[in-house]
Amino acid sequence: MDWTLLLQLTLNGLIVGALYGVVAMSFVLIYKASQVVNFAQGEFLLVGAWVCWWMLTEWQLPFWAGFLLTLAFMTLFGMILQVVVLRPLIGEPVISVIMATIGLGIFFQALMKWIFGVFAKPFPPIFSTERVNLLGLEVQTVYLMSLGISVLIMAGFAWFFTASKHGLAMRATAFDQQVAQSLGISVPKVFAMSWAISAVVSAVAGVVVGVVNGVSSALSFYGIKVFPAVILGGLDSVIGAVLGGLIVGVLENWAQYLDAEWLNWGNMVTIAPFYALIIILLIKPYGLFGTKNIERV
Amino acid sequence: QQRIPVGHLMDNSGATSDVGVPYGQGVADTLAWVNASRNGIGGRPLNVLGFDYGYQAPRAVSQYQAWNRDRVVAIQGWGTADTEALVRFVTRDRIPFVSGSYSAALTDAGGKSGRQGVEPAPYNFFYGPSYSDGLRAMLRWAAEDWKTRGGQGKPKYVHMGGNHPYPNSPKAAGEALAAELGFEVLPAIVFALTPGDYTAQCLTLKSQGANYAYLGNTAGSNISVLRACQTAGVNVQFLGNVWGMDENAMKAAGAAANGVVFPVRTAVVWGQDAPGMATLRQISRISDASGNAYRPVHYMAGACAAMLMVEAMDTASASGGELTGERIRNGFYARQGWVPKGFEGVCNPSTFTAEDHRGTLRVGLYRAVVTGDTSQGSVAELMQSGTMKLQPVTVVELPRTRETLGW
Amino acid sequence: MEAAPLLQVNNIEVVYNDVILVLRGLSLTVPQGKIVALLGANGAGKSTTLKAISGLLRTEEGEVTRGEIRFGGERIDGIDPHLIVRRGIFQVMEGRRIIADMTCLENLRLGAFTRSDGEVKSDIERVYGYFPRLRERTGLAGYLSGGEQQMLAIGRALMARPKLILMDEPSMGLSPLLVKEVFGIIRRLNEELGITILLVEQNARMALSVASYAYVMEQGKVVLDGTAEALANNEDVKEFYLGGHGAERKSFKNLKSYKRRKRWL
Amino acid sequence: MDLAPAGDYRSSYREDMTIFPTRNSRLAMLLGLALLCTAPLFLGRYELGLLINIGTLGIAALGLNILVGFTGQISIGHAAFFGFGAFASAWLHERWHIPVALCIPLAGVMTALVGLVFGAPAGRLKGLYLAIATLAAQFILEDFFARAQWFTGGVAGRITEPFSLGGWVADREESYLYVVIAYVVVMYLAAANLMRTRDGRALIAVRDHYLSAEVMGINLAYYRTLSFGIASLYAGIGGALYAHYLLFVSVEAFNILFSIQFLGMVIIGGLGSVMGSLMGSAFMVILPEVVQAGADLLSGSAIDRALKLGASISFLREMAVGAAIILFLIFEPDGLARRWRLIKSYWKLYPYSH
Amino acid sequence: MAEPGATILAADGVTLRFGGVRALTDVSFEVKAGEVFSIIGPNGAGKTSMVNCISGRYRPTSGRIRFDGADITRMPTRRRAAIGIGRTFQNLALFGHMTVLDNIMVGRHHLMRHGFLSGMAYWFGGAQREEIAHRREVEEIIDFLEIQHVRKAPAGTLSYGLRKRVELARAIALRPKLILLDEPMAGMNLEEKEDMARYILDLNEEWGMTVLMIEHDMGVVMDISHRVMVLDFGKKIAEGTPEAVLADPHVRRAYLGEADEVVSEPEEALAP
Ligand SMILES: Nc1ncnc2c1ncn2[C@@H]1O[C@H](COP(=O)(O)OP(=O)(O)OP(=O)(O)O)[C@@H](O)[C@H]1O
Ligand SMILES: Nc1ncnc2c1ncn2[C@@H]1O[C@H](COP(=O)(O)OP(=O)(O)OP(=O)(O)O)[C@@H](O)[C@H]1O
Ligand SMILES: [Mg+2]
Ligand SMILES: [Mg+2]
Repeated sequence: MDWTLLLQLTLNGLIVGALYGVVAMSFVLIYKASQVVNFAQGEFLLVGAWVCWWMLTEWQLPFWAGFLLTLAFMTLFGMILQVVVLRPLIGEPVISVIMATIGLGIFFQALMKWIFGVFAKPFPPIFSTERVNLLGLEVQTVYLMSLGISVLIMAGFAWFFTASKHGLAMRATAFDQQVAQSLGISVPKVFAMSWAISAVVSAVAGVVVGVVNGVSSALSFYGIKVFPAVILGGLDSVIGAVLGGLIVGVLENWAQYLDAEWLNWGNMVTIAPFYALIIILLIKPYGLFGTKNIERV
Repeated sequence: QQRIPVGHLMDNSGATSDVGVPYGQGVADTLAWVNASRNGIGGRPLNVLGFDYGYQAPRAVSQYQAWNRDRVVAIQGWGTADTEALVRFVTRDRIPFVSGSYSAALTDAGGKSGRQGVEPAPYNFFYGPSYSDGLRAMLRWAAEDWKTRGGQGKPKYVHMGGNHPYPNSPKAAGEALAAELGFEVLPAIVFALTPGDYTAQCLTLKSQGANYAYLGNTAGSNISVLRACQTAGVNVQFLGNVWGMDENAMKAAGAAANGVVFPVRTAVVWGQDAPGMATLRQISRISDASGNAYRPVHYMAGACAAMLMVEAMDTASASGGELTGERIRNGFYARQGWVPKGFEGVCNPSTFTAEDHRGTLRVGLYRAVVTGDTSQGSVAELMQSGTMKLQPVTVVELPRTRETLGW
Repeated sequence: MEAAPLLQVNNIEVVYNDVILVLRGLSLTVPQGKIVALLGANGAGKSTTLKAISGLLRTEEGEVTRGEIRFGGERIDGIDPHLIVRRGIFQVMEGRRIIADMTCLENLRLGAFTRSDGEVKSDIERVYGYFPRLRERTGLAGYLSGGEQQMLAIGRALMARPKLILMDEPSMGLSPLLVKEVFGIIRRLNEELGITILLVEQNARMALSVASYAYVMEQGKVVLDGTAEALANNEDVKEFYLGGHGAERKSFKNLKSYKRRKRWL
Repeated sequence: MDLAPAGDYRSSYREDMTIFPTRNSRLAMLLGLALLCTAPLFLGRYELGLLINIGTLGIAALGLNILVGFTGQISIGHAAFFGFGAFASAWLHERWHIPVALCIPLAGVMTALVGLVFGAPAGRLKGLYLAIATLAAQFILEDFFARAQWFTGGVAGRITEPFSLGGWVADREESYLYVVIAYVVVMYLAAANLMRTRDGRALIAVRDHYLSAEVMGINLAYYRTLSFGIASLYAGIGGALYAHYLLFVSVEAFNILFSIQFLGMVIIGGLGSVMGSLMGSAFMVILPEVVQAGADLLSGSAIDRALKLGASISFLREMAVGAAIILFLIFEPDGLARRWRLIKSYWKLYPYSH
Repeated sequence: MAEPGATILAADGVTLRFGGVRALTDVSFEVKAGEVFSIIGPNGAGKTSMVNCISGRYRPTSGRIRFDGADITRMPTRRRAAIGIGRTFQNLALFGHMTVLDNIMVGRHHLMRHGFLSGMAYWFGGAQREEIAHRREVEEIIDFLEIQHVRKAPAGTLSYGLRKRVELARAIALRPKLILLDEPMAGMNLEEKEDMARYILDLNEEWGMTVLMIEHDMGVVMDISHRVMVLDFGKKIAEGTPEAVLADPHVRRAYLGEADEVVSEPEEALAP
């Protein structure tokens, strides 16, 4: 047993997992508000990161300005997507809505490649101290910041859904749109808001990953990683999403450890979360924290 | 005059499009230049049928069948998986296939090596040393390097790459030679052909304590590994595949790419001078009227590969009669130490025989040198200013032995 | 009447999916501070009328194609439902549509969504005052029994402090005792808080007992209206809605195979 | 709305229950079939190849439609089952030397069995959880394909043999087309039949209201799993047909994008419509060709140079697929099958329509 | 089939708990073959829960349920259709996208034999013959409930009253010995209630089905049921003939409220 490797991998898993958690949360946000399973979540990261990259390199904006502009752009982007594509689908079966988000995913994935090419592109160096040493593991400062940001976002989400009026409104809308309207809630506004928030939060994750790894279409894979995370957590649980993200992050890294030390299969790191997903679902069909549908006849 | 149909398989959108785009551009420009500057082959212009197959072998096979219906006489190919899948078909249909895959398994033209899983490939050609030979050369250099650096004990070698025919191709050959040269061979590390976060792999690499690591993928995903390993503080000499590093990748990886050693197939790189560079600059203008574009190593290799096919077709057509695949293949055997006319000092000499399609066993190794920030400025500017350099390391001549044929 | 009525529906036509004409020139008036009942057979268009007023029609592909609806003198047809709620009309929908995966308390808080004053807490207490058993049910609202859900739905309406509550069949599926309780509460709400109520009911007997005025609908039109007392004594109403009374009450057991089906139309 | 003519002159239950309710629809169907069978006389190989693709994909899409459209269980892993069928057929032939003609149905059965294994959790999982479980199945199967050298030939893939039956070798589009047509006819009729019998109704009942379905004596787990089995059977046969047309199978083809395209076919064709599945697959096969043709038309023009169409044609094709799915959902949510019915009823009432 | 008058259904000390909620506490009763047996009680008393226990939707926490002599307490829901238990639901539970005809055909499910393989080979395996035979039966039910005109309409598009009727048709199609009706008349007007009452009586008298019904309309309950059981807070508080039960002071207090309208003159209730 190589303990230092295991420790380092675990730490790496937590850092990456926090990012998964953030993306998973923004996924859950949309799901909770509009019961839409967003298969284009990864593309939010992608679009956000590319837009930010564009502003920093082509417009030569300072980081904070480019970043804020990106967030503003993503707010609009999320709202427009919701209004143009998803609003007409309100009332259609789940599968239609899923397909629409898949369609969006395919479309933006291809569009980004078309515009920005297939090569991974680096962000200009942003922070002077790029790394710190943590338990023998070199960690990018952005990652640590992202960990901080993640925690902040998570706390915000938790408050939002349980205590705030708009959070309740979102849940009500998710449950029954007609009833929500009868309560004075503007359903279109709730939907647009959830998409905007989700897009912005995902874009933050996208920029963070972009700064560390460079921007490339690989970012959209976070959208797929979200699924094991949210299933582990339960589709409609914010806390579940965070934990699910962390678990998936750590799991991947442990799988890599297992692989490197004994198995030598090579790709456990990518496939392990999906095995975990299946196993969890077999044991708990609604994930670890998901609420069971109320089925009264 | 009827145009000569020629297939051109490209990856402009798939996992290897990072290097597929410049290589494909090189091929396309060269063939267009052949049409423009001397009206094709024997007065008949080429009708180049391009197809972007997104690095998916099944799509290549299906496209091949379409081309076969269109009676193409020769094909410019690309990936290992698809080339290996198509070998049987091109042999059956007698269509010369100039691949972008340098898998050694494709060099056994006569099928005499008797190796398992190696089929005769009498119609398959490529320009440059095979992946295995490239890796053999780097290992020989690494063994020397270990000594000159005064390394203690056995150096450790590890193969890294995706689980895919292309990175897998030289794996066994490399590990065998490494063991023979006194390396300790570590379990291979897998990372996907696409960019991503490979921190976990790098941490493994670090804890293994490898000294020399072969990067079997193309530039795009290699960059991810290089960057992740730089962050994780891995101290290892990376050996890149021939597609594993180039000027674009150096810019994208920045300092992380510094020090990577890899084979370069041409005698010079863009910006250096040689008699043939004038021709190459003409070719470059086909897709870049301004003439300012910087062309990475793969573009130049693409030009050389295309020219092999063109001159083989010239030969076939010069001897009169119909331009058949069989005659074009014979055109490849017509010359020894073959450098296409007008490309002297650029394309390295190749020799093909009916038994042995290893065009060359001479491997030129270069080192990527990055000395500053690469995020600002174009590749051309960075190369000009010397922030990025391709530094010749050594040239390794490998023996042309029967044992290494097809392996 | 002296003062302008709180709600006035003038000759409206409602069409579903651009083709199905459901209301054909319906008019009714609800004066301030009164309970008005709307009776009618299944499918007569009672719920549709309420949805037309509250704007919820649009969520079901329905549309008011003619006529107008005025609330406190202003036209409200064509306004988004959430804005109508803000003006003070709250619909308690058919079939107790509470948010099943929230607690009672959260449901109540949602009722106050349009409000931003600080009295939400005290209003919740008031609702608990009317419906003490809601306080005890701390689990998810989806597990409440039908009657409890109905109470919650009415309580939620109170939270919005509306001027007008539209109630759609509040007694459906409730036990006789609860029906009485619910109607008692309806009457108290009207008397104590002065809330105006437009009440749709199948249980004509109960509805007429709390309302001061009533309309009878058939096939999208008002066919009969009058004070509750007058209607209760109308022979046709007795036969079709009240099922006769006392000794004359038909037994379900001995139904004749021929029944008089002709109505006013 | 209904296919039946205005007056209902059917006089027996048997007549009331036919697949093609009018004489004309039956005639049209036969005529269409005859036209297809003579297609090699007037179509080029390229077009025949497209027809073959439409057929093979159409069979698999029908399977998915049974799963998604009829039973209401979303699968995002259909391509993996399609791939399994393709590999199974290749393997059966290579390893056991079973004639290809037999391999195809056998591969279908093998895939159905695998489908049952993966479908078993479906008895417990609902809705989105199930959808995501199938997503996992997609990745796990893909990984299996890449690893199972003995079965799939590993990452390098496997060369397959052409279809042959008693000396007749169908290694060209002209001949293979008939194999595909035969399978399409059989599989589509079987599906149409299934849907009007006990088990078909049970599948729909499970979708619409599983609690009351259970009270009707329907075994939920059995039918949920069965629909996976049937869907996989169709996928497997489609995959096997694909394998012996392309003559090469490799894991790369059966990726998630392909799975999504299957879903697209089902949606575009119309959820729960048997014929719609075929229309949907036709659309999905032809769309990229149209995009390509469009780009070819523009090639050399200013637009081409400005947008670099040539080099980015793959992205354009992908974008077209994504956009087509979205546009269909917005403007034709009930799919091509419904549009087709509307057109038909328009002509039936001509000149009195509208 | 049990003899008329013999016990067909017997609940013995049935208790049902959901976490802390006691939906049913030690409820025992018997239903005789050929009876119309009603369960009444306040909302949340556990009536639907009782029916759910009988139809297999819920499993009692303790106690036993016997049907036709066999213990069915732990029998899977789906097998209960075959032994002769059919039901309707308090909130409609039709297959909304199927036609009325198909909805009712689903009711024949357990009586049919052909599986998917022979179904796919419709013409050859006898599946067609079976379909036609069952279709005949179903048409009879359709005639009985007078829903011919909507035979081919998707169930989801029907009006409330018709849907309730289709649900009844579907339950009848099972050919149950015992049919459980959960508030069959909720939300209906008088006229529809009268129709529904007639169907229930016909089912009971002419088709010989035992009926267990939950209903809040006391008029209906009084008129058509042979015996009535009253639940309150999950406990049985009375059982007997309708008249006897209604006279029970406990019932009057818990369920009807002090004044009983069904018996007394309605005028007093109408007084403003
Ligand atoms: N969303 C809709 N789309 C189409 N038609 C509808 C819709 N909602 C109601 N209808 C039709 O409008 C008519 C009136 O319906 P409405 O619900 O208003 O009746 P109601 O008087 O409330 O009946 P009930 O007593 O059954 O509640 C019915 O014939 C119904 O079929
Ligand atoms: N699945 C469940 N989970 C938790 N509690 C439940 C569940 N089903 C029923 N209950 C509780 O059991 C009690 C009895 O409910 P039930 O539905 O049987 O009442 P009911 O007598 O049918 O009332 P109603 O006349 O309103 O339909 C209620 O308090 C209800 O909240
Ligand atoms: Mg109504
Ligand atoms: Mg109940």
